[in-house]
Amino acid sequence: MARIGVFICHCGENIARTVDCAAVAAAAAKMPGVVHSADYKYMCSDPGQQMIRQAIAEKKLTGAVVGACSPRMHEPTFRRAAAEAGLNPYLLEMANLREHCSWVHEDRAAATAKAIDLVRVMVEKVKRNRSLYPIRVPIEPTALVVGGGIAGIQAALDIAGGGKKVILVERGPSIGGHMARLSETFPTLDCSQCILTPRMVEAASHPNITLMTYSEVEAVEGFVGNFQVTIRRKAKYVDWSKCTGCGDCWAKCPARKIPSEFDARLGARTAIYRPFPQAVPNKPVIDREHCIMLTKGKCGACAKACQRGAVNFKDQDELVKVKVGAVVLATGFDLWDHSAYGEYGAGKFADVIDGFQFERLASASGPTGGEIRRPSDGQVPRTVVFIQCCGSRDEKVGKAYCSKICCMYTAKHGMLYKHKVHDGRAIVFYMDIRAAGKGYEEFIRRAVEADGVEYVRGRVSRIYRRTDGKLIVRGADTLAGRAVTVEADMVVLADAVVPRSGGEKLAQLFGVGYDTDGFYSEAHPKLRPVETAAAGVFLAGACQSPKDIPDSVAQASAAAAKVLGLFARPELEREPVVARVNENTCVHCRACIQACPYGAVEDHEIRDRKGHLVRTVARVNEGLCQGCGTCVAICRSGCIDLEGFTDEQVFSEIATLE
Amino acid sequence: MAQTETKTAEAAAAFQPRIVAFVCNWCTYAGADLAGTSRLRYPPNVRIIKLPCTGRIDPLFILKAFEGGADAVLVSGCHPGDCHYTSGNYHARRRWALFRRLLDLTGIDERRLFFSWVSAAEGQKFADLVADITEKVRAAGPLEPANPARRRL
Amino acid sequence: MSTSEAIRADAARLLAEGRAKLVIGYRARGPHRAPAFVSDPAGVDVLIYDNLCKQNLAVYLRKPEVRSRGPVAVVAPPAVMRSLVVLAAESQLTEATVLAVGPDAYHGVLDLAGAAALLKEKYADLAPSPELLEALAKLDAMSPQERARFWTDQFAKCTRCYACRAACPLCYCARCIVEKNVPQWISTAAAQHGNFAWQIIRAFHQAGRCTLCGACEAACPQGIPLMLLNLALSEEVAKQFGEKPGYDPAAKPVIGSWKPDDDQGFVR
Amino acid sequence: MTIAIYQSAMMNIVLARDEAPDVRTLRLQFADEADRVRFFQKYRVGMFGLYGVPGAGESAFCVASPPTRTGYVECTFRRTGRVTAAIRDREVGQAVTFRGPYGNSFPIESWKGRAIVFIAGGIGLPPIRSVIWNVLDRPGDFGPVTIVYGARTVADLVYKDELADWGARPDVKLVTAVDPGGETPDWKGQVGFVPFVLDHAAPPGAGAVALVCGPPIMIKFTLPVLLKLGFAPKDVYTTLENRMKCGVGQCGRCNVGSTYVCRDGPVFTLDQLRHMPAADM
Amino acid sequence: MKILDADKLPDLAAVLAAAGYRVVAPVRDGAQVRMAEWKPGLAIDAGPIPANSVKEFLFPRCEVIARYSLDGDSFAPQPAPVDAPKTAVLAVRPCDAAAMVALDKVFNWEYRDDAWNARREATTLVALVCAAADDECFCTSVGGAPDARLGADAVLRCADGASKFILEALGEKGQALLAAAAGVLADGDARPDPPASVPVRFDSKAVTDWCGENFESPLWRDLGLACLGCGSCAYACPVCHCFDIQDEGTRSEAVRLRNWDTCGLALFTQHSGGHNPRPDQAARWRQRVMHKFRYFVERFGGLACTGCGRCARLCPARLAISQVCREIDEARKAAAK
Repeated sequence: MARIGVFICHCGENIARTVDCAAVAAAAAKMPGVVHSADYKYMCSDPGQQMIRQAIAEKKLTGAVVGACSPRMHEPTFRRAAAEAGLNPYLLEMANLREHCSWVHEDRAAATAKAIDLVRVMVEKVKRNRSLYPIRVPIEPTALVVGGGIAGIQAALDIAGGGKKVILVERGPSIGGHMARLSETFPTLDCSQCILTPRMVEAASHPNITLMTYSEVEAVEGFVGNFQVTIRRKAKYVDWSKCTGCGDCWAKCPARKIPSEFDARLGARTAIYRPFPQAVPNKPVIDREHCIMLTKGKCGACAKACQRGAVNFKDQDELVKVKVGAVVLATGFDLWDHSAYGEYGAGKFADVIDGFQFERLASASGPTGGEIRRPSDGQVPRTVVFIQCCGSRDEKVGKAYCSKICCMYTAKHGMLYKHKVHDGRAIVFYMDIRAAGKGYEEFIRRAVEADGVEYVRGRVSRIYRRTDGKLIVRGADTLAGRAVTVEADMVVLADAVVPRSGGEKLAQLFGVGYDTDGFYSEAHPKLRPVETAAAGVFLAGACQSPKDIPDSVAQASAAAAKVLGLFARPELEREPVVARVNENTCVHCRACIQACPYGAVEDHEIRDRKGHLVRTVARVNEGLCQGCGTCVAICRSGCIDLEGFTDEQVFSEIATLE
Repeated sequence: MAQTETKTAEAAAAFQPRIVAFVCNWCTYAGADLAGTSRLRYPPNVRIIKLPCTGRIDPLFILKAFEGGADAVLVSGCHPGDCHYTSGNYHARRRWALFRRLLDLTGIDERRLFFSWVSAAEGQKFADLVADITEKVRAAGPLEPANPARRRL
Repeated sequence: MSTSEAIRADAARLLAEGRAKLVIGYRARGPHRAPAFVSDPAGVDVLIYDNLCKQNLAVYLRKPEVRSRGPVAVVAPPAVMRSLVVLAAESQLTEATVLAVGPDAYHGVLDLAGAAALLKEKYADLAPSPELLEALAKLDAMSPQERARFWTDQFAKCTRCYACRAACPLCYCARCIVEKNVPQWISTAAAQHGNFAWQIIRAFHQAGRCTLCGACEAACPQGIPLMLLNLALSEEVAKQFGEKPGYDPAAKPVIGSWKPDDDQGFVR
Repeated sequence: MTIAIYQSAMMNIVLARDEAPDVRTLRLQFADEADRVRFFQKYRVGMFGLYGVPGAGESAFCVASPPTRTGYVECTFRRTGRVTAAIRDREVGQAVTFRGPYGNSFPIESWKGRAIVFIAGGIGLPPIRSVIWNVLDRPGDFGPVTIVYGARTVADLVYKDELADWGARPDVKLVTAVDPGGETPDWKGQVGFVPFVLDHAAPPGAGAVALVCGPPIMIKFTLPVLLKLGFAPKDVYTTLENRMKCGVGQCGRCNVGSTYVCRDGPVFTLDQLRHMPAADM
Repeated sequence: MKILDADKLPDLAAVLAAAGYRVVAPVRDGAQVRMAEWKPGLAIDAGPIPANSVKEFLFPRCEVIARYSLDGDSFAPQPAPVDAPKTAVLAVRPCDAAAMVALDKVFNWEYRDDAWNARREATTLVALVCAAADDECFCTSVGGAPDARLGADAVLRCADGASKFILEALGEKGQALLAAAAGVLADGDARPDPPASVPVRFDSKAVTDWCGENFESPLWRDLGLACLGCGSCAYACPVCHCFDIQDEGTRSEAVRLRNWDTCGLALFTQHSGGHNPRPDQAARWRQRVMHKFRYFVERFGGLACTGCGRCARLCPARLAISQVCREIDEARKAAAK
């Protein structure tokens, strides 16, 4: 027996100005099943809520409709009030009389008529509501961190430090990411490797962290608390359990001219290689594209050299399934390929390099041993031009955004150059200097004032190579209001920061949104900058937007805190809006199973007492179901229903509008 | 003659279309909320029924609305790629692509059945949409007496 | 050997070898053709096949009375084979033994994969009749009001006998939506609203699945042109999604899958 | 002109009582005195009626109150579908539709002076409750009364107050039972299935009348016990509850063979049942 | 003798319509000839046996039997008047006319159905002597004949080599119709054409007897295999009369409807608890045959089949009750020997 209470809010004058609230309450009082109807100036106020609580208790209400503002505003408020009075909160519904009615209409009679309809629709619905209870899903207290750069490492270490297990997946053979390639870091100019490698080692040796390098996420099932992630462990062709990392193999490898990714193509590596000497794990993999044995079928020099017999050319990719409760995406960034800029040589000039290449030239572990020598002829460049905003803030190439880190690293580059080539000229072309960070502005000043880096405000319109090998840089000094031509020996472009390749695919696997530039979308730009729309998936580092190291580390720690917060409880409470299958009438056509965006509908075998298969039906995994109802509408025989939006409820809502 | 025309015009003006809207909770419902908070104006002819997602909307809902005498039905949800449930709206889009053909063939044509994507940020679009379809349905006139789905007992 | 003789020989062999406990085929009843159920090799003589054999026998493979008999073989023209392929795609059949017949030839005993291969090879272009295409074009040329009138008159004849449903191999729901009474979405009364809702939903539930075999219309005792609805939807399915059901036993449901670039010209 | 046979009386709910999970008893009063008079002119124990809520439909169940109480009609029903849910949703002060009484009745006049044994399981008690009260309301007319009533669990027992009344009466021997596992710690009755409990209670069968009502499985195992106790098949009565729509022998679905339950039943003797095709029940 | 030229049936219809009759007649609709309400301009095709029976004009597929106004939680009965317009059915087949007599018994079996009786009273059945029959016709096996007059109020008979009709009244209603139609009828003489010849296909008494002894028979199982479980046969049958009662409504009004229903559908007897006394198509076919050839005989002293053959003509699986009966008859004869 329905005993419904209706509560019409005036919202001060917000509703009452356009809607005759008393008339709505009077009309509601006559609706079938309604035993109590009242209107009040502010239902959300304490006295208003008290009215509701009191009516629930005194009239023994089995359901309530509050005609007020949008449920997005106050549904939690009123449901809490209902619960306090002993009514299951899901037995209270709201009719949106403000946003959907009084605020958008002027004609009082028409608005009142509409308000009565909206209330009646919800009365009909609420009569068919059932008490619902939050669904509790056990949480697998293991986190997956995707990406082994500084953000991923930091997140993994923080989670592991919080006592929870972490699986750290890295696409390349070593963790460390871009930070491992940097020579020094701004604004302190401390050695990047010196501060990073201890972290790398700690991550590798931490008992709570399982490192999976040379691996990629292949498939994702499940949902927050219970992800099932399939990880492809790419074939390394080296049995790391046997390998000691001695280096005999790569010393013997005849394929020696492969451009080193780590050295930004300025150096070479072998086909069996470790990316850099401090790599973690410090063990080699065979690059199957360049290995002579794997491509041509003969060689095997490394295998002969290996005394441990660790080389295995028959190695194959392996798919590993892991169960995790939360995910941190820390896939990082790449530099934009400036070959799209024809005016800067379209990538054809060897001495027009990008920031990473300069980092490797400046790095003591780099191909030049830390001496600044230009790629084309190994000469020390006497004049180096640095150009900022290469691609960034240029809508012509589809990048409207600021890459944020370039101002700082260009200043750093200028300094490093000046420190190494004291008599050289470092000229920076810039649009603006954005140095909003602790010690950042001071750093820029130091570059200019102490180290004599020359800053020219203006854009470079063209770079061309003169026959003597000089790079002629033509630009404008907009402050001086004149054209500038510089004869440079080397040009360093501050290419735009772009998300890592393959990021979209990964986002789709996890159900994470991304913007037009490919950066992952946070759940809310201000209030939920670490979360994503996919529950249980968090973001860290430059995959979300260009970030420098401190920001990446900060966000990584924030993501770790979110993960630890999630893992602090053994169970997750979920909205009980889930689908259910009527197994008596299900005929197992599997349309729902194939349609579910979450893989939440599964085959379920009904067996008799002796264990014989009677038939197979669809069954909804409540832990995975998010309550979209797609399966319900797909089911031809109406065998699935969605709690909170049942067929009966919707039917009655539509029917009462006749 | 002139008199008839006046009458028709009056009838058209007096005709208040009954429009039932099935909208998703995350985008269009919120878009309609935004229209409200922005104090935009639109005609009071639409009755919104909220569903979690356009994926939940069964063609039966639409038939039921027409059976009950609706002059038009609006179905609206998140833009492609924006679905709160990742793909409910893609499923819905296929369903409607076929269902509208069926209804059109049986006499409930495109002046009676509207589909739209309205995001939570598109309050203006929602207001414009409702105003526009109300006008269109008003111009098309009542679905009765030719409503093939109408209950007559 | 005539097709009928070949069918008899194969049916007898399947029954004798125990590969089938029941062969479903066609027999003559006066000038008419009726389904034949043969479980004894000695009884295969009733089986015939000619161009009067129209009933879609795939419908029987879902009947509990038939399934309980054990393995079944069915005389299957292309239309029947296509229905079986859809049934397989919807996990209603795991295997089937068919005595495959075509308008031009007898193709012998095939399993499901063989039937699918045969369909793709020889019967990939089964076109609707020109009369049907013309009738649909004529209907589409009418005004919405005329179309509404046309269908109101046609559906007014519907007695809700559900012969369309019973004759269709793809109407296999354990509980048809029209039989669901909480809530009763579709009125069971043979009146305008119930008939419209029933016919629309029946057609829609076939969208992306219907193979245009014509069983529903042939079964309709009231002569309602149901194929117009089926054809309109099938054309749309082919045009919009490039799908033609009944050829791929592993096909995903057309309604129940999607592509990012599905047409949305109709969405505002 | 309307179709008179389908015109229902309006009845007001004057009392509603929840008996067991999903089982409810309503006491109904005719809104129109003429309807009341017509009803009681015809009503005998065992007959049924069609109760309805406009918009939801009609459902057939027995009249659970005896003709000796002429102020009202009571019915007890389980919520199983759309109609029973709608009837259950009606409150005291609201109305339902009613037409009836229909069907045959228990020939209680022929039982005068004889011992009567009532055997019921679960929701099978309401159809014979009217007989029990009819018999008890006419003290001296009938022999000793034995009631054997079982349910799956204690919660599933209906008419709990009346069971207590009957148990306290000197002229009634009441045996209540619940299925094994269905008892509560303070359960005072027996634990066991109805046939077993009946066998144990062993009311003398010769010359006595038995009424059995309950789930088919219970009836199936009770009948042999009754025969063993000496009841004659012509003296063992039960009621059938086939699906019905019209109640007047026209809609064509309640028949068992050529017997129409709505018209020839719902009361049948074991003797009669033996001549009806079991496959149709 | 009242004579009407063979091509003047529309004139007859028109004059009756002018006299206030709703006229029902066989008209062409696509590939079918159907009994339908005649409207001026429609041709009348009395040749083929109509696909539908005349039953639906006396016992509509869907009929409001009660009506209530609703207001909140209360309701009040409203009039639900029976729609019983004065009707003339032209060229109704003798098998259909006989069926109405069988239905009279059902609808007046202890409880009288006012709607049926009112429409029956208001309807004048003008039977057409069948000049041709097809291979599904079997009226002669169930006590009828192509020229039987049972149930008819008037008879149309082809004459003079199908060039004319002789119209003869059989009772008061028929006479009234003839009087109303006087304007299009001529007095004269014509030689009636011979009625169609319909062979006797089985002995219905034998079927009735067999049914009494064969509730369990392998025959039912075989029938159950081929039967698809629809209601095509029952809804085409002029005698089948099973119905359902369903309520529908809006928030302001509710109607109680009587809808055709049939024992061929699985849900027909299914209890709300799930149990079904007729769990399979075999049991449903048994009910169909038993009802027509045994139970009806026991209750009303006649068959519930008039041999029109529509069930067989329209069955999607081409099942024919006449053939079932013939097999029963033959099996019985074989057993007797």
